[in-house]
Amino acid sequence: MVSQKKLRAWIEVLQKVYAENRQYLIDLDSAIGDADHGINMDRGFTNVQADLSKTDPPDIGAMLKTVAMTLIRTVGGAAGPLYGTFFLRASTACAGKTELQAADVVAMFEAGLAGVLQRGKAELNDKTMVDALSPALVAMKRALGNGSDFRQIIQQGAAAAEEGMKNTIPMLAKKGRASYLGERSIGHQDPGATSSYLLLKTAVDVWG
Amino acid sequence: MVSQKKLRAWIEVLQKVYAENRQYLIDLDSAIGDADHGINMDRGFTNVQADLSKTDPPDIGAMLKTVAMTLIRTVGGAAGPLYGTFFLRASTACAGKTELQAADVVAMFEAGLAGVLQRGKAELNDKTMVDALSPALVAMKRALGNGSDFRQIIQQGAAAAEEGMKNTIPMLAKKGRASYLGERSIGHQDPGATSSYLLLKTAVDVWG
Amino acid sequence: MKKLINKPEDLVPESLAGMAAAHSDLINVNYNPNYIVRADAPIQGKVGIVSGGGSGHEPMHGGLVGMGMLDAACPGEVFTSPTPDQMEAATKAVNGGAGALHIVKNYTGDVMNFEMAAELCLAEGIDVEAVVINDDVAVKDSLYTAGRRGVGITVLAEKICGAAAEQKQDLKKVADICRQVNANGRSMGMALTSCAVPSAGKPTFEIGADEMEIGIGIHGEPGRERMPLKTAREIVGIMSAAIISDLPFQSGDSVIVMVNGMGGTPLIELYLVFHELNEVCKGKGIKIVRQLIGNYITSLEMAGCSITLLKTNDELLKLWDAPVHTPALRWGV
Amino acid sequence: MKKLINKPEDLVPESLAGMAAAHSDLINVNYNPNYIVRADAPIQGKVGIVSGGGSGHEPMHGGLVGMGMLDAACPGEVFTSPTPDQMEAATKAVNGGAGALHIVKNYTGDVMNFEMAAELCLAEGIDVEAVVINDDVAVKDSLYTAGRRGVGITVLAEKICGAAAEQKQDLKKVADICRQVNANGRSMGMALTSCAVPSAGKPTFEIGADEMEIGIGIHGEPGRERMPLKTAREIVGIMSAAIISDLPFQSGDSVIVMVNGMGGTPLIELYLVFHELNEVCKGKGIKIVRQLIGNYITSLEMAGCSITLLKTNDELLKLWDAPVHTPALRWGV
Ligand SMILES: Nc1ncnc2c1ncn2[C@@H]1O[C@H](COP(=O)(O)OP(=O)(O)O)[C@@H](O)[C@H]1O
Ligand SMILES: Nc1ncnc2c1ncn2[C@@H]1O[C@H](COP(=O)(O)OP(=O)(O)O)[C@@H](O)[C@H]1O
Ligand SMILES: [Mg+2]
Ligand SMILES: [Mg+2]
Ligand SMILES: [Mg+2]
Ligand SMILES: [Mg+2]
Repeated sequence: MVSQKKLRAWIEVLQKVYAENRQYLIDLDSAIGDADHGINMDRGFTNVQADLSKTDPPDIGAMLKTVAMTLIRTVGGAAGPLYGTFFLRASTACAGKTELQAADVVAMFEAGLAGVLQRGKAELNDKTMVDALSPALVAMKRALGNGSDFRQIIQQGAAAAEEGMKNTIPMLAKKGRASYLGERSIGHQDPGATSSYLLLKTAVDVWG
Repeated sequence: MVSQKKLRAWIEVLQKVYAENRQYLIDLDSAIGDADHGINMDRGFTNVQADLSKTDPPDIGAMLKTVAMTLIRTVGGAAGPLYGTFFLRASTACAGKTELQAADVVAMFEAGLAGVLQRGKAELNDKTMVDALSPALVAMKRALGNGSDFRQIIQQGAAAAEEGMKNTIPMLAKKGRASYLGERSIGHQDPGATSSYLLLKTAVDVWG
Repeated sequence: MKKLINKPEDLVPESLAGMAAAHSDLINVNYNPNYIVRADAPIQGKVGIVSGGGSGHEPMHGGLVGMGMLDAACPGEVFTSPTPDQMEAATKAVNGGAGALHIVKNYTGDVMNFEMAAELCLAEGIDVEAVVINDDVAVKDSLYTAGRRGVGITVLAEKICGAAAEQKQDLKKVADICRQVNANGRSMGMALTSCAVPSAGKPTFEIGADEMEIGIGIHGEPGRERMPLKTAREIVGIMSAAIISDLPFQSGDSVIVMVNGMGGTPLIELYLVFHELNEVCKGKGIKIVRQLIGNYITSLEMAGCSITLLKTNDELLKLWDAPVHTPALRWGV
Repeated sequence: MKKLINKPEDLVPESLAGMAAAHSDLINVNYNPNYIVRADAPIQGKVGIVSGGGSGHEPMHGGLVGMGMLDAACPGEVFTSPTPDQMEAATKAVNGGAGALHIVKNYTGDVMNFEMAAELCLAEGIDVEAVVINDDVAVKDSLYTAGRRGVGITVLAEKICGAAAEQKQDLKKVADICRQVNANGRSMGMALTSCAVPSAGKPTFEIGADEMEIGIGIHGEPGRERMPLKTAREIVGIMSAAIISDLPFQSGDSVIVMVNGMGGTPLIELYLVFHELNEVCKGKGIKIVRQLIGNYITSLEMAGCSITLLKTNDELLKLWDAPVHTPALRWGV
C-alpha cells in the first residue's frame, strides 16, 4: 500500500534522481540523440517540484495531473509529451484516490504505459522507453497475480525495467531521434529507457 | 660588378628563398600581424618569376620595372606597395644599364629605400623593414667609401641588415599592423625586416 | 565550448528580448509561454502560419515571422521541441477566423507536441492543419521508423505558404501547397565541427581534425557517414548526387536552391559551395531559378553546410517572389 | 583548421564565381583584376563609391555592392589588401563622370594600395577622394603610429555614402558625409576563438579554453587584453564602456547600432548581446534608433562579436533609411 504522501515523496525524490543523473542521461543521448535528455528530465522534474510545492492536491489523481501538466508544459522534446501523457493517464487511473493498493499501482502503470504507446506509437524492441516500461508492467502484473507483496511487486517491476533498459543496447532504433542512425544506433543504451528505469528504481527506494 | 644575368639570378633565387621561408615569415607575422607575410612574399615572387620567364628585358632597369609592377599587382597588403615601390625606384636608378658597378648597386638600394620611406613614412626604430634596409644601406655606403671590394660591400650590407632585423625584437612597433599591439609588439622580430634581410643575404649568396 | 551568454537557462528568453527590442516594428514577443507573433496579428480572414522547434537554429523560426511568412513561431529550449501550451497560445494569438497551419519538422518530439497542441486548439474550435516536413535524404525513410528529418525545406515552405496565406487562400489550399513543397523538396547537410548545447557545456560529438560527417542533422545528430575531409567539389558532388537521385530531379527541372550555413561556416565558403552546386546543376540540365545563400537553418556554432533543392513551377515561383518582410528575409518592401 | 574549399589559392575566385552566379541581377564580377561592380555601372553623373580590402570579411565588401550602397568592391587575397590595379580598374568601371569616393579601412596595406590607385586614377583624369575609416577604439590612436583600425563603421559609412551618391550629391559632399560618419562612429570587437587563414592552414593565434581576447582585430590581430571568459553582460559592459567614453556618446544622443558577428558566433548569441547593449544604452539615456544584428564584417570562422555605435542626426538617418538593394543588405525595394 502507498499513501498519497509516499507517492508525493516518489515524485520529489525523482527530482533529485534526475538532477544526479543529468550528465549520465546527457551522455547517453549524445551517443544516439541530441544530448538533451538529461537536461529535459532535470528541467521537467525541477518544475514539477516547484509547482507541487505551491499546491496541496486533494487526492493522488489531482496530484499526478499537476505532474503531467507541468511535464507537458516544461519538458518539450519527445520526453515531454511521452512522460506527460504517462502521468496524465496515470492520474485518471488514480482519480479520487488518496492511497493505492498494489493492484492500483499496477493499474496506474498500465494506464500510463497505454498512454505512451498511443502517443509514441512505438513497439517493443524499437529501442525506446517502452522497452523498459513494458517489461516492468508485465513483471508487476505477474507478481500481482502470484500474490507477491507490494514491495516484491515494485522490486520485480524495477528489475524487469533494468533488464529491459540493458536489452536496448544491442537494439537497432526504429523510433525517435536514434532511428536516424540506423545500424549506428546499435551498441548504445537508450536514454529514455534509462530514465524510465530510474522512475521504477526510485519507487522501490522510496516505497520499499 | 654584377651582370644583368646575375641580377636576374638574384630575383630568381629570391623566389626559392621566399618559398622556403614562407612558413617562417607566416609565423613571425602571426605573432604581431595577420599571418600572411610569408604568403604574400611567396605569391609575389612566384608571379615575378612567371612574368620574367615570359620576357627578355633589354636592360636591368626594364627588368626591375617588371619585378616592381608584378609585386604591386599581385602582393597587396603592406608589403606589395613597399617592395613594389622599392623595385620601381631601383629600376629608375638602373635605367638603361646592363651591368652594375659596386657604386651602381649601392645607388640602386639607396633609391629603393628612399621609395620605401616615402611610401610608408616609417622612421628608424618603428620596427619595420626600414630597420633592416636602412642600416644595410649605411654599411654598404661606408664599405664603398672604404674602397672595399664588391663582395665585401654586399656582405657588409647583409650583415648590417641581419643585425637590424634582430634589433627589431625589443622594439615597440610604431607603424604597420604590429603597431596595434602597443607594448605587446615587444619581443618579436619584425617579419618585413626579416624578408628585407633575406633580400640582401640572397644577393650575397648569388653574387658573392 | 565558449559562448556569448550569461547563464545557459537564460539564453532563450534573453535572446528573445534582443529580438523584441530590435524588431518591434515587425514582431511582438510573448514570454511564458514563449512565442513570437507578427506585430499586426491576428489578421482577420487570413490563415495563420505557425511553426516552431528547438532554439539554436536561428534565424529559423523567430527571424522568419512577419508579413508574407510566419504569423507566429514557438521557440523551445535549445534543440528541444517547444511545448503544446506555447503552440496553443501562439495559434490563438494569430487566429483570424480562417484557421492555422502548423508547419512541423519531422522529429518525434516536435510531432508529438504539435499533435497535442492541435488537439487543444481543435477543442477550442480553431481549425488546424499540420504538415510535417521531412526532406532530409540523409536518413533512410520507412513506414516503420520515425522517418526522414525535416530540415532546409522548412524555410522554403514557410516562405511559400506565408505568401499563399497573405493572398487569403484558405487553409486547405495553403496546407496543400505546403505538402506540395515538401513533396518536391530534398536536402542534405554535412559538418566539419560539432555544436555544443549550452547547458550540456561540451561538444555534442567528437570529430577528428581531418574528418567530416556527411548527412549530419541540425541538432548534431550523427549522419550517414564519417569520412576524411574532402574538397568542396567532392563534398558538393556527394551531397548533390544524394539529393538529385532521390526525388529525382531531372534535366529541364527548374529549382529554388538554398545553400545554408550551419552557423560556424563563413559566407565566403558558402558562395564557393554554391558555385560548385551551380556547376553540377548546369551539367545535369537543372535550372537554378532562385537561390538563398547564407545562414537560415543553423545548428548553433557548428561548421558545415546543407544544400536544399525545391522543384518549382510558376505557382510556387510567384509565391516565392511575393513580398516578405521579416527580420531575416526581406524583399519587395 | 577545416574549410569548405578546394585549394586555398582558388578560394577567392571560386567564391566570386558563386556570387556572380547567384546575384547576376545585381552585380557583375570581373576577374584579373578581381572586382565586383553594380550590374548597371557606370551611372552617369553619380559619384562612384568604391571600397575593398582583404577577403575573409564577407559579406563586406562584395555583398554590399548594389543600388544605394557600393558601386564597386575590390577583394584581395584573404586578409590581404587588394592591389592598385584592381582599384584602378574598378574605379574606371564605375566612373560616370562625377568622380569616385574610395572608402578605405585604416590598415597600412590598404591605405598604401589605395593611395597608389588614386595616383593612377588622377593621372587618368578621374577625380578621386579617399576617406580612411578608423573607428576601432581598441587601438590607441596617435599621430606617430598607424593609428586606429577601420572596422564596423565601414559598413555604416558605405550604406550612408551610397545613399548620398544615389541622390546625386557631389563628390565633395559625399566625402564630407563619409568623414562625418567616421568622426561620429566607434567600434570594438572581441573573440572567443581564432580564425585560420586558408593558405596558412592553422589558427592565427592560440587561445585557451576559458579565455577571450578583448579588442580583437578583424584579421585576428591581438587585441587590448587577453582575459578569462566572462558573461555576455560583463563583456558588453567592457566593450560599451570603451566605445561610449571614447566619442563620448552622451545622454540624449540618437545612435545607429551594429551588433556584428565575427563569423563563427550563432545569431541567438548576437541577439542576446544586442539585448545587453540595449540595456546599457537605456541606462545611459542613449537612444538606439536603428540597428543591424548579424554577420556583416567578419573574420572568417572566428567566434566573437563587435559592437558599433554611430551618433546620428536627421540627415544621416534619412540616408540610412533610403532604399538599398545588395546581396547582403536590402530594404525599400
Ligand atoms: N515514439 C516514441 N515512443 C516512445 N518513446 C520514444 C519515442 N521516441 C523517442 N522516445 C524516447 O524518448 C527518448 C528521447 O527523449 P529526449 O531526448 O528528451 O527527446 P528528444 O529526442 O526530442 O531530444 C528516447 O531515448 C526514447 O526512449
Ligand atoms: N609604414 C611602413 N613602412 C615600412 N614598412 C612597413 C610599414 N608598415 C608595415 N611595414 C612592413 O610590412 C610588414 C608586413 O607586411 P605584410 O604582412 O605583407 O602586410 P600586412 O601588414 O598588410 O599584412 C611589416 O612586418 C613591416 O616590416
Ligand atoms: Mg534528446
Ligand atoms: Mg601581414
Ligand atoms: Mg531534443
Ligand atoms: Mg595582410
